[in-house]
Amino acid sequence: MQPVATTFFFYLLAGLAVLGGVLVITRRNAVHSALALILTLLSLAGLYLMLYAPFVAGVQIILYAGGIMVLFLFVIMLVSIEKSQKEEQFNKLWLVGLLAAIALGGLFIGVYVKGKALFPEAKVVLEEGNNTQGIADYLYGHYLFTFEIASLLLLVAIIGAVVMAKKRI
Amino acid sequence: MEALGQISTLHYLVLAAALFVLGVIGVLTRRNVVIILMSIELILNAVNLNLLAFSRLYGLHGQVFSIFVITDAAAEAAVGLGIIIAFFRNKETVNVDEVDLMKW
Amino acid sequence: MPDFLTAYLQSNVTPGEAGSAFWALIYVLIVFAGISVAVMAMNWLERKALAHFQIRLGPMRVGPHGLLQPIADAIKLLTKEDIVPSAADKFVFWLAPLIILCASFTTYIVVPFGRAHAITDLNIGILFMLGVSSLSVLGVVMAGWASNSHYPLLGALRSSAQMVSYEIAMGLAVVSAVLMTSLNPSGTGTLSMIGIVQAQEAQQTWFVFKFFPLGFIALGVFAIAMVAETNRAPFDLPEAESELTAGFHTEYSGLRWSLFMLGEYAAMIAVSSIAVTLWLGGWLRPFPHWLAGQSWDLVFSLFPGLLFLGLAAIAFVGVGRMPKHPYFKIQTAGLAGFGAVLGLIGVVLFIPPVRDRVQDIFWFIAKVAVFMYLYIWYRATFPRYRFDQLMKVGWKVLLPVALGVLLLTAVAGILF
Amino acid sequence: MPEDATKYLSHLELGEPDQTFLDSNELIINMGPQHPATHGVLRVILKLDGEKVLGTECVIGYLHRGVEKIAEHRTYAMFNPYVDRMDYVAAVSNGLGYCEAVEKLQNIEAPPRANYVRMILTELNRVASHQLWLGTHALDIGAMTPLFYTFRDREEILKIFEKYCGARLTTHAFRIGGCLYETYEGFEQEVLKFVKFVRPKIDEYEDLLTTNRIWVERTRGVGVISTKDCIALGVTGPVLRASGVKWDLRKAQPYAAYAEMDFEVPTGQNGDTYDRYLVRLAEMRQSLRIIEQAVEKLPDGPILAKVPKVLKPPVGEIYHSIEAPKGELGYFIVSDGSTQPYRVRVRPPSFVNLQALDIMVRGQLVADVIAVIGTLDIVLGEVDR
Repeated sequence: MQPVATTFFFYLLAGLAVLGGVLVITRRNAVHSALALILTLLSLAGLYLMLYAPFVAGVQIILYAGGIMVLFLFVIMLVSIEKSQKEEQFNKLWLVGLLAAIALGGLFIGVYVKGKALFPEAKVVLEEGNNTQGIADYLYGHYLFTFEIASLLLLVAIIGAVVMAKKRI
Repeated sequence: MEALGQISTLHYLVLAAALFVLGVIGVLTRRNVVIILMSIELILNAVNLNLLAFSRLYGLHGQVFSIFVITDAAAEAAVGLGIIIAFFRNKETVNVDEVDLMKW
Repeated sequence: MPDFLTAYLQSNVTPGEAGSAFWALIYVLIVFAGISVAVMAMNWLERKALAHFQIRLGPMRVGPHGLLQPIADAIKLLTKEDIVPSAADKFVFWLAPLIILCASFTTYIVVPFGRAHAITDLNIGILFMLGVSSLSVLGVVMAGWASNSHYPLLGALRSSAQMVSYEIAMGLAVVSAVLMTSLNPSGTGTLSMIGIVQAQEAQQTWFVFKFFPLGFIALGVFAIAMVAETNRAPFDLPEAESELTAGFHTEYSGLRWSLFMLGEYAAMIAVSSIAVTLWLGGWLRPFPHWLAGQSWDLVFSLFPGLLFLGLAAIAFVGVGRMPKHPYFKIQTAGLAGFGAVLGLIGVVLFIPPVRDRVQDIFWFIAKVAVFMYLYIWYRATFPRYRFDQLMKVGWKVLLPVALGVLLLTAVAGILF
Repeated sequence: MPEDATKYLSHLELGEPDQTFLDSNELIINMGPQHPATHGVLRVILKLDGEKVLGTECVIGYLHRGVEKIAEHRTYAMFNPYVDRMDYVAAVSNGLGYCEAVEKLQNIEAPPRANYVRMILTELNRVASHQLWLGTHALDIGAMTPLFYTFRDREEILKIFEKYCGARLTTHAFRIGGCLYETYEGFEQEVLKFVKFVRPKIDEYEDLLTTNRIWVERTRGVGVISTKDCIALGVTGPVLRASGVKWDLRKAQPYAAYAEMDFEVPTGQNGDTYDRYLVRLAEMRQSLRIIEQAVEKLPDGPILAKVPKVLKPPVGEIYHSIEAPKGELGYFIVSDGSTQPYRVRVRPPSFVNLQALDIMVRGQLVADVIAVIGTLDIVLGEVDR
């Protein structure tokens, strides 16, 4: 399936993603921030589809938007947001942080422009139809050990989260 | 630079860089720890976008790796939010710059 | 544009695969309109069937046998005052029903009503469906939070916890079905909705009967989890009227409330169609191999027409039983007209080209209808679970069973 | 004060609820008086830890009509209809209790035929009351269907009432000294027909619920109350019997003609909601047995004893109690020798049973509060009077 109107969709989704990103870091209300982040995540999922990564896009929607963000919303509702909304939103060093981040961004762009020639021009043919299968082959073959470590990480995270969040153990 | 009409890897990289910078700004400037965590998610997503953009050039490894990144993000969110809850329960605040004691 | 039409009629792939944006758009419109109508019909059917379970008659006043009741309801809901609580977060309050609605309607993009009758075929079809339908949790949480009131918030927390935990069992059950698609010589499975049905066709069995009883148990797990996922009785805690008044949509009224209902019913149909696609052979007619052959094909292809003729006959029986009072004249005429329309549709469905074209859609919808009836049946039969019991069922019963089925399916797949 | 008496005291310190769910261990929620599941206008203030109930406080009085006070300004006969308005789903029992109390005070004997008719109607009323309880209780727990089944069958009882005395709900069927109306033509057959009709229906309710997994899980082990607590709180009726005490006033101190009847007192062992459900169902069956026997033995004779036109009971006081569907219904009447009672005090079973709510739901979940309020079978008209 050939993507239609690639250019249009790229700019649309990229615009939405950046807009969401900006809203995440500027909103006073944490719930609004979370919603903006969901917008970013969903438009990134769209971009992943355009990058011939449908499986990652599906995982992105199911895990990020449907799972992690629900967790975020839960926690935001548990901690009172009325109080924190009235407080100062940015810390005292915000100017330094902003400048440092912008410098970092400039560095990135500079590197990209200078190092553009290093990218191979020819794209590897990614079969969309076999995408899931290819990922599975890598996951259970080449990256099996990493995969197991990731599962261990998740287990540790589950236990850690329970220990942290429980009132009385 | 290529024409705007042709979407190249560079476009994706610039977008990823933009999201990354936004995330860094969020982490460095915000006080609300929940929003800081969300900014970290932004950073991770920027990394993912990078990985996927490169996977179009170098094969599926990038996609596999982005799945690991998502796993990592899930673990980080769970533990991070757990810490926030524990922290909020004791301090009644979610501001990072009030976390200035080693114990409470 | 006759070539356009003939090209369409001869194509045997979905418009999405064919890359035909025009037909894809038409399909989107048809599917979305069809789902909306199906939700209204389901609304009427549920009220009627539930009423008959409970020795009542249900709606009888608006139109013959209350047939126009959904329309009356819709008009009422649309014209109601749209109340937004003053303490609510207006934007989120406005957004929440839309998210639920979009999440449940978007899933229909990959639902295969037939080989050529799907909007498109994604190769991550089932993953897409699960993912997008899981987004409706966000709408629930947002609705509960934005209402800025205790009961909706509690309801939202409950229902999101419920939906998130049942998603796991649901996903594992789905994986075991997907695993079954890989049981072919090449050893590659598929996540595509159409591919899954084709795998069942190629393996000459519906997955519900595959490795009996493994497929059956997996379907059972899914069927229970999907009831919980859509917040329906006996898992309708978020809307437990006797405890939380109406759960997360307590503060909603009028049009927004109806959007929630539309989303809920659309989600019910969506998950039912997942179950049908994965285990009950999707659009395949019953016994495609046992009762194979031209003549059996013909017999089974007559079913849609016969069904509509039967419905028309029921309508005409109803006309005969209408009270012979001038007051009921319009109602009687209306029912007769309705019966005539049904009969006409039935006759049209006998025309051979139409017959061949709609067969798969008919079987798909018939199978989904069974699940929809089950939803009503559950609601009439079961009391409501308590929250801790619900969690216990999800985590301590369904999850281990789904895991076990998955393991055994893998073992059986290697052995046989 | 006994040592564990504090157990029965429910004191919530009601302060401002905390700002968030998280930092507070306690959340105070107001259930009612317009909550759909509190059966009328009961208001329960719940102190919760998450979903767990730490304590409850019932706020009653929203339906207070001063029934006891009204009695002081009415003659004995004039007060009779008022008692029907207390437990309006079991109005016949209320009337029976009051009439018998006054008869005792005045030393009148109701004729045997009147006693039998009274018994038939009271037992019919018990069945009706239990049916209403079952339907609403099941609805609270989420089962919609039994409500319609029980109401269909309750309708038949109400029809008999209507035919007998013209009223369906607040019947005012009995008079002091017997019954005012002779039974109508075909009364016995109709009652027997009803008994025959309703027996399989009770089995039908059981089919719907008794072995229903979810029903059992929702009710078994929920709202347990021990025998000791029951007695300490004065809980009576099916709630007491479900806790294992074989105490039924119809057996313990027979009134009307119950001494001549052969029936059993069903009891439970665990004192949980499920046992109370079973006990009430068994009681419906026993009631049907009593009705059958009573119709069979229905004697001939006058239905109303000779009663003076104006009742002036001798100075004194009387306490008479009967077994109403919900428990012991007692009337304490003080007479100063005039035509009006000096004081009437009602011991309503719902009011006393409602006290048990607190210890029944402590440590349980919010959803169980609903189930327990349902299983106590309270009628707010009787609680508030």
